[in-house]
Amino acid sequence: MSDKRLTDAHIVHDSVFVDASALQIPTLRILQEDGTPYSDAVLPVLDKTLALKIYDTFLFIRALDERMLASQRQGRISFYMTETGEEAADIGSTAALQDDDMIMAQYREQGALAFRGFTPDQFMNQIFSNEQDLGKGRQMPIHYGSRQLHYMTVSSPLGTQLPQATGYAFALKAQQKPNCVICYFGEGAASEGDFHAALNMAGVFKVPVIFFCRNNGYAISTPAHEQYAGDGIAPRGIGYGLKTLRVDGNDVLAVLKATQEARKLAVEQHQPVLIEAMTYRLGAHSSSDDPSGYRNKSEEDTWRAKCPVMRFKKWLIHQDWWTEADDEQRKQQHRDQIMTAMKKAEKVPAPPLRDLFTDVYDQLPWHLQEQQQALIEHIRKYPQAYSKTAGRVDHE
Amino acid sequence: MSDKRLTDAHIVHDSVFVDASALQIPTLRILQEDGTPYSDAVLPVLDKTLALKIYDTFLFIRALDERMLASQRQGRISFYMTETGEEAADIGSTAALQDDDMIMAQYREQGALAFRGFTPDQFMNQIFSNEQDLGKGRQMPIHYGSRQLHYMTVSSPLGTQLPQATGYAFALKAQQKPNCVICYFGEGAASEGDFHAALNMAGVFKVPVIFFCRNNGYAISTPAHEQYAGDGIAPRGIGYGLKTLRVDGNDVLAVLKATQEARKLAVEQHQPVLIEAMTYRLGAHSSSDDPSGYRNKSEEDTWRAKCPVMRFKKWLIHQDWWTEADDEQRKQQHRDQIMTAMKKAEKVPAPPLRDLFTDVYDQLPWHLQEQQQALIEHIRKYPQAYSKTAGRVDHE
Amino acid sequence: MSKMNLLQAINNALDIAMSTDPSALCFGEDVGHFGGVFRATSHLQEKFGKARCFNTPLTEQGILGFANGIAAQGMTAIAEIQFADYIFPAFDQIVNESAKFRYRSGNQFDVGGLTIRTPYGGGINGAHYHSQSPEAYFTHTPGLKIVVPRNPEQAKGLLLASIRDPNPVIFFEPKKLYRAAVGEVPDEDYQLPLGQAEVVREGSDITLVAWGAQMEAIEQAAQLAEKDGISCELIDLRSLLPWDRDTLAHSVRKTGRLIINHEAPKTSGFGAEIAASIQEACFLHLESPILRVTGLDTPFPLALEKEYMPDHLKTYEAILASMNY
Amino acid sequence: MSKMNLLQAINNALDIAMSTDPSALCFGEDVGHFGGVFRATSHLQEKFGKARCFNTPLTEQGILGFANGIAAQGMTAIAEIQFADYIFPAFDQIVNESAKFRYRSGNQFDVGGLTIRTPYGGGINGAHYHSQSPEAYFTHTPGLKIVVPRNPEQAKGLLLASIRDPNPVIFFEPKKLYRAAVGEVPDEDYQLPLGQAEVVREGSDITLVAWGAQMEAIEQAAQLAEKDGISCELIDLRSLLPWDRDTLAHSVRKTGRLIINHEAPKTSGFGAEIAASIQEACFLHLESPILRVTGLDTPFPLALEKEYMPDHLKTYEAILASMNY
Ligand SMILES: Cc1ncc(C[n+]2csc(CCOP(=O)(O)OP(=O)(O)O)c2C)c(N)n1
Ligand SMILES: Cc1ncc(C[n+]2csc(CCOP(=O)(O)OP(=O)(O)O)c2C)c(N)n1
Ligand SMILES: [Mg+2]
Ligand SMILES: [Mg+2]
Repeated sequence: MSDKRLTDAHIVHDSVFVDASALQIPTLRILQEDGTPYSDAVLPVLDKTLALKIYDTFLFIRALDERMLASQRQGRISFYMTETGEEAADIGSTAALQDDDMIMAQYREQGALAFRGFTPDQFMNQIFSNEQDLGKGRQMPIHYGSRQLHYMTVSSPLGTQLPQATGYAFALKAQQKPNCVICYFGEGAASEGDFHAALNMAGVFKVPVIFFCRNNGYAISTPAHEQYAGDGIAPRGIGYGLKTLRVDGNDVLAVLKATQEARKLAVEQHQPVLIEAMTYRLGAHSSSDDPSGYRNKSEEDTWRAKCPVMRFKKWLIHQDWWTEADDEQRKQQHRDQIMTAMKKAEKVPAPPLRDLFTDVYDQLPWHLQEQQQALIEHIRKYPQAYSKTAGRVDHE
Repeated sequence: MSDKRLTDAHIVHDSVFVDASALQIPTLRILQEDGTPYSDAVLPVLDKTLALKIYDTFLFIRALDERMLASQRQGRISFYMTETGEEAADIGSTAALQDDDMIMAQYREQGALAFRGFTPDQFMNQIFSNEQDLGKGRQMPIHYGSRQLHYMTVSSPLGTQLPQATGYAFALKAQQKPNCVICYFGEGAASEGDFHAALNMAGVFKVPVIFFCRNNGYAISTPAHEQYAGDGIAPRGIGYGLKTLRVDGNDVLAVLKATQEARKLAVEQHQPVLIEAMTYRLGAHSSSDDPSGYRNKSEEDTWRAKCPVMRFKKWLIHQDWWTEADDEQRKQQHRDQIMTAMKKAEKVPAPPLRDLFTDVYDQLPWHLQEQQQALIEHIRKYPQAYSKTAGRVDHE
Repeated sequence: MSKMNLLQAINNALDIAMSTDPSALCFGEDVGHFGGVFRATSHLQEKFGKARCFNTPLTEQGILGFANGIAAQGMTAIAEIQFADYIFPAFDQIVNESAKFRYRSGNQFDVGGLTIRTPYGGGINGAHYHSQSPEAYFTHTPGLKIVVPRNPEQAKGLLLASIRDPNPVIFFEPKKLYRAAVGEVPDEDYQLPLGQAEVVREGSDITLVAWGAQMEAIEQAAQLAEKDGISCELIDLRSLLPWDRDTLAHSVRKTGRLIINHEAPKTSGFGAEIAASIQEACFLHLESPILRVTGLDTPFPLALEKEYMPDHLKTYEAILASMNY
Repeated sequence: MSKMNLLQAINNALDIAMSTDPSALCFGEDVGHFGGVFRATSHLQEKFGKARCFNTPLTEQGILGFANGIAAQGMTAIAEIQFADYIFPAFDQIVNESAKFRYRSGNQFDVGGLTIRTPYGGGINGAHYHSQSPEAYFTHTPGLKIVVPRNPEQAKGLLLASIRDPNPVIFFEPKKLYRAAVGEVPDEDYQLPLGQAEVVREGSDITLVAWGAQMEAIEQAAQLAEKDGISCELIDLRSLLPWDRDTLAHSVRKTGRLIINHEAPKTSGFGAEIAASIQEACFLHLESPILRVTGLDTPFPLALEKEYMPDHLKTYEAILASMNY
């Protein structure tokens, strides 16, 4: 305790206002658009196995997103969100972590989860809210979570996961675990008050957390320049005493490299890090959205040309680790697998009535027991009105 | 609408983390401790009248704070907060404004209010929560407000005034008023989520607001280095696209100069500004606090030597605008005036019962009418238990 | 008169409010060019310009802080919170600031020009975070007014009244009805009174009260009950704070029975306040306990939303229980 | 047994909780070296180190977000909010996050290790922002437990139970009693049950229920009533969510009359839920309407706090009104 501020540091005698021009934050890029590294680029630690695992996850996620969007259009599911165009950001960063580092996602990071090994069946059970969903059919599609895979269940309120990540990381450090937390968020969510609290507290407590911003240009219809006036999200990290890095979010090698180094800082020095990945949301915000109302196609096309999957594929082909034939074949395999899983999940029944009441608390208090009993009796009286549960209330 | 981000600005090919060392924010100081300006210092616009008005406000506030703290110790009032040591910050900055610029204070800026002309009687009526209090005796002592003086009524929840300042400034701009808002807050309050929202929105909307941080080293017992890890509050402004300046908060000429320039930016260019004034809370947090539990006397003494009032007095004497004799005399006048006002305010009755119910809404809805009627009947039955109002319920 | 859905009625009310009051501003997440995720603010930016209808950064506490500041300066602030589920980050600005602004300043300052619009309730497969009905939280906050419309015609008149009321108002819009509720709406500028319930159907045996989208459930339940010869009096509360106890009490004194229906969880829902007040006001007239048909005391679910909802069947059963008590 | 005031009892409970659970952390604004503005965490940093008892930056939403993260990882988080009036910036983290954490994840993750301690209520000349009793807001939130102790012995046992309960608990401390309430407190580690009310005094004519500091008001009112020959049964609710309807209903079935007392404003206070539930559960036993003696529907005042408070006299008058109905 006591005042440790340096108030006499650098004195001037005329007023000078400092602004964004005082701080230049460069962007790390390793791969050129043609898939070859810059000559002076420093590559991440990466062997063929990891490279192909990352790429395979890219292909899986593209297949998943395409299929699910189509299913939503067909009315088979109510809602979906794609991460098309941003795959390098979440998958490349998760690939830099240990499997037991905690991931706290916003909602557009299914790639990170797939990388960890979430199966097509698991995806489908969640999306179809059936009784095999790990989340018991309680949240909207894409609100995945897996304790086993260290992937915190997604929660829709934006920004709330940020201070939670600081707390979780604090606990990891308190228990001397050699792990970190990665916390994903959009440049839109970064406007929430929770963002400020989270990064400031991480700086003060020196906890092993990587705040990973996917700056994809939009928050639904709101473009980034209506979201903030400064130079993006990265400069904020400096104010909080974080180490900060901006990266080309469509360059998976750059993302991997940045996150590998960030993880070292976080785990070995308990130095929290902010990474801002510059990317673009190629698809609509969600299946409920139509971006043609707020941006033009040519802008989308510019970014489509910067496809992270394509760039990485070119590099893999340069490495002789992959071929176009492999590509076609693998894509088809993913599509088939997803289709099979989907058809299976569609047929699995909804969760039992019981699960409307469990987990509000660790145990059912009297008032929930009472409400459950009343509901069961009611459903027995009107079975035709509650078809998902009526057939089963007596066997639970 | 559309993506205006520059994502190809400054590309590098190896990972470089940027941190606080990348950004040096200097501190503006004009007066040396001995009251003479630095030779290369650029002085603010200031004539003798303004200089003496500022200084007189210093003396008034010292007298007020001393008297009220003593009164609190005597049990005459329940609560008080001094601004001792920080007078140059709020008074110097308010002196740079037009009288109809809006002030949104945190709670330790009674000097700004005194500068605007709040009378000793008005101070006392608020502090004694009597029926002449402009706030109708509803808030704790020091929660001043004056519509006439463009001083927004103080609200205890920290940080809430910050986004309100952005909104108020937006409205001023929308109505093309040639005014700005100054919003005061502590380095502690700057940790609240509302701070982030406020500065970010001000940057986006380009509104005429000056965010003025009194960085006085402590938030109650919490020293600044447990409040934030970066280099104070100023660097945050850069992230939000604000013009930012740090100033020696104990040098009133520097504060005045900084705020004069900030006001120009705000009013003429709608450029929001963040000023961080480095100062020190010489007294306890409030009359309920005892700082000996968390900091040592020698630290206080160091800062006592940096007294802003003393420094400015020396300058005034150098200017031949003031003498020690003037000083003694004026201090005594203030003390007398305050004592007189206090004795008067103590005798003014509490607000009438009616004012327990008015102003919840513009008019009393039925349920408040009902509660008021029931309360009046109850007080009639037990007049001895409600002595403040019992004698008057029948005459209201 | 024009046929409008609820969204169109709201859009029309906003258009009139902005046309008649040059100081009225509409803002919130995505409300600008895009017209809001539900399109309630469509074309307002086009018509009134970016300075009067605009996007904000994504921060509900910021939106309400900003709105409080605008209203405190004297302008008319119409803030949208994209979903009522996301109003909680702004809770402090609403409960500690908006609600107490006038009182704490001794009426020197107020934010009476503030109106918060927000879509609430289930029916869109939205689960926990796109379905909540948080109105009861705010009814415990002196200084606020709370309004919920049931159909397009009501929505227009009540929204105009809310915007022009000199107190901060939260206007909860039943999003399930945005496109589903269609009806004739007067074209002119009109206001419906705040704080007054409406007897939408007279009856003699039992009183049913609800607001917003749940009016449908009690109407259907009343039809079922009618077949049993039970005559239901239906009341739309419309304003929850201040609420119209007298109209309700008058009805209950006549019928002797009361069912309250709301979508929010039962415990400490606004039904509790109604039941508490009415048992006091109508004690000697009550022939059976006041019953509440409400959402369950769980988070709002997804797969089993139908089971969760206080639908017409549950309401009908409550009517029978009350009649046969 | 030792004589302790309420603060000492709480401090003692925290000490025991941290001694018996090495993963328990205490944090909040000024709780570290300084021991909190009321000194509830005195000496804990000294004893358990800065890593286990520490100051946070000044951000309630941050404190609760951080606490949720700590609890989600499996540690025991004991977060202090300096005044209950300042819990609102954390409303979203509590209502949308803590309360729904277990449910939304299908019990894969939970924040059961979270306890929020916060001083509430009037009696210290604190006006709007150092006096509020916001418990009712949280009772409308499934997933939370709400606890309020009335004296030192209760505080220790209930706080230990709250900290160890596998669900998020908000523990409201009646700050007016911090130093004023002194009593014998067992030295050992003990827990009192959550969710159970306590009949603190048996009686036959009328039931009075309250919690926290207001227990004093109903006790004094009962004494006044006794002089008139009215025998009051006094119940301390202790837990507000889940609350013990059965104990209360059992009492009301016996006495036929109920007065509820709380400091928070009347409209949608927790008294509303109690009245609504009890009129349903005890309809045929009630001999007069259930009455609520509460704070006014205004912000908490300063100069006229005495007039605002639901004191023993107002309670006594309500008893008479109920008896003479
Ligand atoms: C607290 C809160 N407010 C509003 C929303 C509604 N909403 C969902 S996503 C979204 C935009 C988020 O943008 P960004 O953070 O940039 O992420 P992106 O969608 O671009 O990945 C909004 C406003 C929400 N989920 N939570
Ligand atoms: C939202 C909120 N949380 C907590 C408090 C209690 N509190 C009052 S003043 C204070 C410290 C403020 O420190 P700072 O902002 O640095 O201002 P200073 O007192 O140093 O002028 C705290 C924690 C409050 N008033 N509001
Ligand atoms: Mg985005
Ligand atoms: Mg401070």
